[in-house]
Amino acid sequence: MHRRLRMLSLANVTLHRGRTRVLDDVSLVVDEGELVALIGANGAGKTTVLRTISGILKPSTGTITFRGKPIQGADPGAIVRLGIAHCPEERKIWPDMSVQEHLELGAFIRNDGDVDADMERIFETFPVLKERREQLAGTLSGGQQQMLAIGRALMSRPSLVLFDEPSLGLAPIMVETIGTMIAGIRDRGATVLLVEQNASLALRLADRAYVLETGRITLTGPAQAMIENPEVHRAYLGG
Amino acid sequence: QETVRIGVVQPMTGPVAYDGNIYVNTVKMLVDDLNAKGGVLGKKIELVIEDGACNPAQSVNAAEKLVVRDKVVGLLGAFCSTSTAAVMEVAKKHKVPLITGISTAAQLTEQGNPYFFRAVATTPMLGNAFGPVLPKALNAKRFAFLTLNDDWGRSMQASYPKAIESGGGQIVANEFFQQSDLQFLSQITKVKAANPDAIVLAANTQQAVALSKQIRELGVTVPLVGEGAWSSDSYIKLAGPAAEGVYGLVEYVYTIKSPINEAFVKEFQAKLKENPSKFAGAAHNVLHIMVDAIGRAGTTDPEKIRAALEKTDYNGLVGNIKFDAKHQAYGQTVYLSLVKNGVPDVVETAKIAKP
Amino acid sequence: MSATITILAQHLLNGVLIGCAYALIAMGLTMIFGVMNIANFAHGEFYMLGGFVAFYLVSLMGLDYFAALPLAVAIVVALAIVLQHSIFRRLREAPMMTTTLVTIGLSILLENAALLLWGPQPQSIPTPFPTKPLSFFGVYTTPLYLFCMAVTAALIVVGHVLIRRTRMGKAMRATFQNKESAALVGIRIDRIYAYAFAFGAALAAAAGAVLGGFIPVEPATGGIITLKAFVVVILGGMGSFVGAIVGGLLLGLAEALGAGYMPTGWKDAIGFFAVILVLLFRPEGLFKRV
Amino acid sequence: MPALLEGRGIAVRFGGVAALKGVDLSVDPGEVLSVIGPNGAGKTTLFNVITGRVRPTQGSVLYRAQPIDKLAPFRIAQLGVVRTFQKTEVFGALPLVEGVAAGALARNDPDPAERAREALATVGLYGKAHLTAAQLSYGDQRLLEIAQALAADPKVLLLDEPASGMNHQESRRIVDLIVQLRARGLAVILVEHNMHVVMTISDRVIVINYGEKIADGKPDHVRNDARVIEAYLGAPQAAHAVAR
Amino acid sequence: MRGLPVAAALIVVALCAVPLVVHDEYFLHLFIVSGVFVIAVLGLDLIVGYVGQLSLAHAAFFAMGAYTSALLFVRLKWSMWAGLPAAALLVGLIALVLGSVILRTRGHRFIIITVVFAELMKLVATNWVDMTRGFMGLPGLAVPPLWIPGIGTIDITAKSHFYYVVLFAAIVAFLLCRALVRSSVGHKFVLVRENEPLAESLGISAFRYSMIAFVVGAALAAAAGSLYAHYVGFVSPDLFNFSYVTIMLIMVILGGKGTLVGPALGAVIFTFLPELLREASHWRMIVFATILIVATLFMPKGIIFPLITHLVPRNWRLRNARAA
Ligand SMILES: Nc1ncnc2c1ncn2[C@@H]1O[C@H](COP(=O)(O)OP(=O)(O)OP(=O)(O)O)[C@@H](O)[C@H]1O
Ligand SMILES: Nc1ncnc2c1ncn2[C@@H]1O[C@H](COP(=O)(O)OP(=O)(O)OP(=O)(O)O)[C@@H](O)[C@H]1O
Ligand SMILES: [Mg+2]
Ligand SMILES: [Mg+2]
Repeated sequence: MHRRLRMLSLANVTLHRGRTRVLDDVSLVVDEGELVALIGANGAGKTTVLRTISGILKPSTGTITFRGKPIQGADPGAIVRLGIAHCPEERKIWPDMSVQEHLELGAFIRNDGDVDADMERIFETFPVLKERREQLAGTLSGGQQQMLAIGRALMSRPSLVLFDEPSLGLAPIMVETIGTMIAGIRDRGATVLLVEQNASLALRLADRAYVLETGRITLTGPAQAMIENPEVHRAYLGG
Repeated sequence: QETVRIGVVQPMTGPVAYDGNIYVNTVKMLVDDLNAKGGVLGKKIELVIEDGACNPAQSVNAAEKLVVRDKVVGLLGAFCSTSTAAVMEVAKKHKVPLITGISTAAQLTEQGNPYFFRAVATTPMLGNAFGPVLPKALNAKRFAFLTLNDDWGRSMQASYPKAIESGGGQIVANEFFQQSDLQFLSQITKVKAANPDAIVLAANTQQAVALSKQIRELGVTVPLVGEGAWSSDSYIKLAGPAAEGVYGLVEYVYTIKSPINEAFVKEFQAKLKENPSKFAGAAHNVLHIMVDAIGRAGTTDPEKIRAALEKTDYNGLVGNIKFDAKHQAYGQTVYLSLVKNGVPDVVETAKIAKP
Repeated sequence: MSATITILAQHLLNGVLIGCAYALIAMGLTMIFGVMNIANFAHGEFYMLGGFVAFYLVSLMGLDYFAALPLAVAIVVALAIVLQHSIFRRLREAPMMTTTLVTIGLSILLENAALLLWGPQPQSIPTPFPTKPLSFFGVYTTPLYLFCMAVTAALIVVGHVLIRRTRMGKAMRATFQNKESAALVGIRIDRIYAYAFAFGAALAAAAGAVLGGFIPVEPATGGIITLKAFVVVILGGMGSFVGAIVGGLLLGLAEALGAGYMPTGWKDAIGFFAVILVLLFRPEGLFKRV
Repeated sequence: MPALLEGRGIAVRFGGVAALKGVDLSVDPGEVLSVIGPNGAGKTTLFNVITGRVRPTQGSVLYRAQPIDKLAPFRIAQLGVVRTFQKTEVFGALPLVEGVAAGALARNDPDPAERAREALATVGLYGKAHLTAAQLSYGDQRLLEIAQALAADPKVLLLDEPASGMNHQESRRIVDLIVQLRARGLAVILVEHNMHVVMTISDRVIVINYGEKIADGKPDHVRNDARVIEAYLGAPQAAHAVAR
Repeated sequence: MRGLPVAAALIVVALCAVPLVVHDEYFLHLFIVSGVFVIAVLGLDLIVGYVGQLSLAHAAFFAMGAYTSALLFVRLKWSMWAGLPAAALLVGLIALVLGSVILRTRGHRFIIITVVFAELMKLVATNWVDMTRGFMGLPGLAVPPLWIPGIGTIDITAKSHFYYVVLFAAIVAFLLCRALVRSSVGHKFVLVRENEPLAESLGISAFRYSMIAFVVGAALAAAAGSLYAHYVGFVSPDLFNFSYVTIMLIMVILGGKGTLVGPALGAVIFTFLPELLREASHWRMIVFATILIVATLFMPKGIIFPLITHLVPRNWRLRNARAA
C-alpha cells in the first residue's frame, strides 16, 4: 500500500462528562480514502469519540487535527464546512419537517447547483424516501428515519463521513444496501469512520479497525486481522 | 409626632397611572404651599404616598401600610371605584377617615361607611344637574349612549335618560365598550345606525382619544358630550382636530373664572408645565377639605377629624362643598365645557342639589 | 343601498380591518411560538415599544412617517437582540415553564421601564394620511386603515415566504426541532436564535408602529395585545402565517358582527368561546403548521 | 379455545399511506411470536394498534375474547397487554425503582417498590438501582424498558426491537431473558431485525410487507420462504445476516 | 432523619409565636396574606410542580372561591365557616367540568386555554351585574366569630386572631398536600410529569391523575380565596387579573416547584418582597421583574430548594461523621 495522506488524527484525547472520564487518552488516525471501523461494547465511548470530532463535545485535553490543522474546540458549523459530515446516533431527525427539507438542509453549507442531482442519488439508494418526499419525518418508521439521517449527512458532499450505527433499526436487506453504499462512498474517494454494533458488517467493510473499551483504545489493526483475532471474535462477532 | 401625616393611595403604575400621577403631583405641590404658610395645628404636613395601581389588593396593602406603619391621620384616595371600595373597608377597620375626590360610583356612599367621605358629585347627580339642559344646549333631540362597560358607564346609562327626557330629549341607543377595547368600530357603527343628534360618552383619556377619532372616521358628525377626560389637556392634545366641538360634563375645568382657580392654574402651569385636569382639581379639593377638618378638629385624633369632616363647609375651586348624612358632597358647581381651538370653554354651569 | 345593508357592509369592513390588525399583532407571536417554541408573554411589550419609538421619531424628532416606521422596527430589533443575547440564549435547554416565567418577567420589566422612561401618558403616532374619511356608498373607512391592511398583507406574505421557502427559514425550523443535528449540517445555532427572536420582535414592533396611528399606545398596552395575539394564534394554529391571518380575520369578523348584533358587554367572550371550541374539535388549530 | 390475544383483519391508513392492510395474528400464553418485515412494513403500527395508541381503520383486537381496540392505552396496559418502544422511553430523571414501579402502581399493587426491585433483578439491573435512568448507557436503558413493562405484570408483552444497537454478547442477554419470560407463561410478541435473535427464540414468525402478511409459520419455514428472502432477508446475504 | 420532625415542630412553634413578637399590624397583615397565598400556591404546585402542566387558571379559581363565598354571605347570609367549604366544593366541581374538556390538551395549548378560561370568568364576574354587581364588587364581607367546643365563642376579627385561623388552614392544606404527594397518587403525578406516553403505556391514566391534581388544586385555591375575601372584606373582578396568577407562579417556580416547602416559603417571600420594595417607588416593579428574571435564569430549581439541599446535607454529613 502506498503512503496515503493523513486525514484525521486524534492524539491523547481525554474527555469528562460530569465527574466520569468518558474518553481516556484516545489516539487514532484515519488516512485519506480509508474506511476505518470503531467497535466496542455499549457505553464504551464510541459515540463520544464521534461527537468530539464533530465539535459537539469539547475534549478536556488532547488534540484533533484534520488535514494537519487542529480543529478541537471549533464549533460544529465550522467543522462541517471543512468537509466532515456526522450521521448521528438515534437519527436526530426534525420531526415536523418533510423528507425533502431534510435533504435540502443537509446541503446547507453548499452553494453549488448540483444539490438536486445529489438528492436523486440518495433517492436511488432509498427509493422509499422519494415516495415519501413530502411526508413529515416524525411520522416515518424507525428504519425510514435512519435512511433519512444517512441521506441528510451525505448531502453536504463530505470528504470525511462519521457514521454512528448506520444499521440501527434496519431490516437485513437494508443492512446490505447500507453496506454497499458505505463501500461505494469509500470507492468514490471519500473517507469513512464507521461506528457499528454490527461488528461483522463493520469489519467486513473496513480497511482497519479500532476496539474501544471503557474509554480506551485497546486494540488496533487491519480489519482482516481483527476478524481472525479470537478475543474480538468471541466478544463482538459471536461464535 | 412632629408632623401631621396624611396618606395618599393613588395609581402610579398600571392603566390609569397618568391621571394618578397628576393627582399625586398636585397634592405634593399644594402641601408645599400649605407648609410654607405654616402647615396645620402649628405642625408641618407630611404626605405619605403609596401606589395602589388601581388594583384593590394592592390598594388594600398600601392603605394597611399607611395606617398601621405610617400612622397617618387620614387617607386621600384610591382612584378607581373598586379600589376605593376596598380601601374603605380598611379605613373602617382602623377607624381612619378617607376622602375620595374621584371615585364616582354611587354605591360607595350608600353603604353608610362612617369613615368614608366623597367630595365629588356622583354620575346620577351630574346627570340630574345637566340632563335637563342638554337637549337645548346641544340643540339635539335624539341621544345615543356609548360608554365604558363598568359601574361608571352603567350608572350613567341608568340615570341620565330620565333627566334628558325631562328636557325634551329622547334616547335612541345604548351601547357599551370594554376597558380592554382598542377600537370601537362596531359600537360606533351601531350607534350611527340609530341616527342620533348627539352622542353621550364616558371614557378615560386613552379610550376617549381613540373613540372621538374613530367616531369622526366613520363619518359621524353629530356633537359629542361626555363624562371623563373630555376637557383635559392630554385629551385635547392627543385627539387634535377630533377634540374640536366636543362637550365635557365635568366637576372641574381649568378655565373656571375665579380668583382662587386662576391662582391655582398659574402655579400649576409654572410648576407642572400643563393645565390642571379634573384630577388636579379633585386633589385640590380633597387635600384642602382634609386639612381644613384637621384644623377645626384641633387634634390629630382620627375620630375627631372624622367628626370635623362631617361639619365641612368649604369654599374652594368649585364653590361651596358640604357633606350630607351619607357623607356625599353637595352644593358645588359643575360645568359643561366645549373645546374650541384647543381650549375647553365653560358654556354652562349647574349646582349639585342636596340629595 | 338600504340602510341595513349599509350597516352590515360597514360591520364587515370593520371586521376585516380589525382582523388585519389582529393578524398583524399575532404574526410575530406565531413565529416565536411555532418556531422557537416559546410562549412569549412579552410580545405585547415589543408591540408597545414599536409604537412608542415610532411616536418619538415622528413627533419629537420630526422624522418622516415612512422613514420612522422601519427605523422604529430596527431600534426594537436591536433591543431584542440584546435581550436574546443576554437572556434567551441561556434558555435553550430550559423547560417551557422557565421560559414562560422569564417572558412574563420581561413583560413586567419592559412595561415599567417604558413607564419610567416615557411616563404613563398614552400617545398616538401622527400620520401623513388625510384624516377625512373615505365613503363608498355610505360605508366609511380612512386612508390609514387601508394602509394598515396593505402593510399586514405585505408582512404576512414576506413572513410566510421567509419561514417556509427560504433556506434561512428552514434552518430556523430545523434548529428548534433538533439543535444538535442542525449544528451538524452547518447551521450556526447562535445566529438562528438571534434571527428568530429578532424577526418575531420586528413583526411585533411593526404592528405597534403601524397600528399606533389609530390605537394610542401607552406602557400598559402590552397585556391586552398579548392576550389577543394568543387567541389568534390558537385559532389559526401555531407557527402558521396563513393561520395568523385566517385566525385574525375570523376573530375580527366574529367580534365585529357579534358586537354589532349582540349586547356589547360579551363581545370579548366570542373570541374566547371560539378558542375553546377550536381546541376541542381541532386541537391543532385551523391550520396545521405544514 | 380462543387465543389469549388476537388481531383480526387490522387495517390502518394515515392519509394516503396504507400502513396495515388487514393483518391477522394470535398469540397464546408461553408462546413467542415474532413479527418481522422490511422498514416501514407496519410492525410498529401494529403494536400501536394493539396497545391502543392508534385506532384501526378496520378490524379488531381481542384480548381473552373481549374487544380492546376501543380502550384507552392505559386500560389496555392494566389488562395486561404491555409494550416497550422502538425509540427508548424511560423516566429519565427518576431513580430506577421509582420509574419501574409505575406498572405496579397502576395495578394498585400493595408493594410497588418490591415489584420494581423484582423486575430490575429479572433483567439484571438490580445492582444499578441507585442510579437514575438517564445515567444508564443505551443498552442498559433498553433492559430497563423491559423491567418497566414487567412490573406491570403483563400477560402479553410486546417488545419493539429490544436488541437494536446491541452487540452480539448483549443481544444474547435479551434472548436469555425472553426465554425465561416464556417459561413463566408470558405471551411475547417480538419485533426485531436481528435475525439471530428472531430465529433462536421464536415459536412462530409472521412476516409483514407493505402492510400485508406474506408469511406465517415456524422460523425455519419462514426463513426459506422465497418472498421473505426477496422482500426482507436479501437473497445471497441471508445466510450472512443469520450467521452474525 | 430524626431531625426533621423536630425542625417541623420548631417551625410551627415559631409560626405560632409570630403575633406575639410582631406587633406591627402591617407586617401581621402581610403574614396573613402570605398564609392565604400558601394555601393557594400549594394547590397550584400540585398541577404545575407535580403533574407538570402550567395552569394559568389558578387565580381564576382563587377569585371564584372568593366570589362564591362572598355571594353566599351577601345573598344568603352564610358565614365563612359554611362559605369556605361550599366555595371549595363548588369550584372543585367547576374544575372537574373544565378539566374534562381541557385536560385533554397539553403544553402550550393547555397554558393558553387556561388564560382564556380565566378571562371568560372575569367577563362573567363583570357582566353578570344582577348577581355580582359587576365592576363594583361585593363589599362588607365580615369575619365570623369562631366557636370552639369547651371554650366558647371568640371574636377573630383582630389580625392577631385571624392570623391563627389562616395559619391553621395553611397547616391543614400543607398536611393534605403532603399526604397526597406521598401517596401512590402523588407518585403517579410524578410519573405522568416525567414521561406521559410511557406512564400511559404502563397503565397510568394521565388524564385521571392530572384531573385529581387540577381539582384538588382548584379547591385549595377556592378555599384560599374565601379566606381572603372575608379577611379583606371585599371582592371585585380585579381578582381575576393576570397579575395574580403571575405572582402565584413566581411563588411556585422560584420557591421550587415539585416540592411543598419551596412554594410555601415562596408564598411568604414573594408576598413580602413587593411590599418591601415599596421603598423603591417608581423602580419597584423594575427591580421586582429583574429579580424574577435573574432568579429564573440562574436558579432553575428555585431559590429555596438549592438552599436546602446545599446547606442541610452538609450539616448532616458533619453530624453523621461525628457520630461515626
Ligand atoms: N451526560 C453524561 N453524563 C455522564 N456520563 C455520560 C453522559 N453521556 C454519556 N455518558 C457515559 O459515557 C459513556 C460513553 O457513552 P457513549 O454514548 O459514547 O457510548 P457508546 O460506545 O456510543 O455506546 P452505545 O453502543 O450504547 O451507543 C457511557 O458509559 C455513558 O454512560
Ligand atoms: N402518522 C403517520 N402519518 C403517515 N404515515 C405514517 C404515520 N405513521 C406511520 N406511517 C407510515 O406507516 C408505515 C408503517 O410504519 P411503522 O412504523 O409501523 O413501520 P415498521 O414496520 O415499524 O418499520 P421499522 O422497521 O422501520 O421500524 C411507514 O411507511 C410509515 O411511514
Ligand atoms: Mg453510541
Ligand atoms: Mg418500527
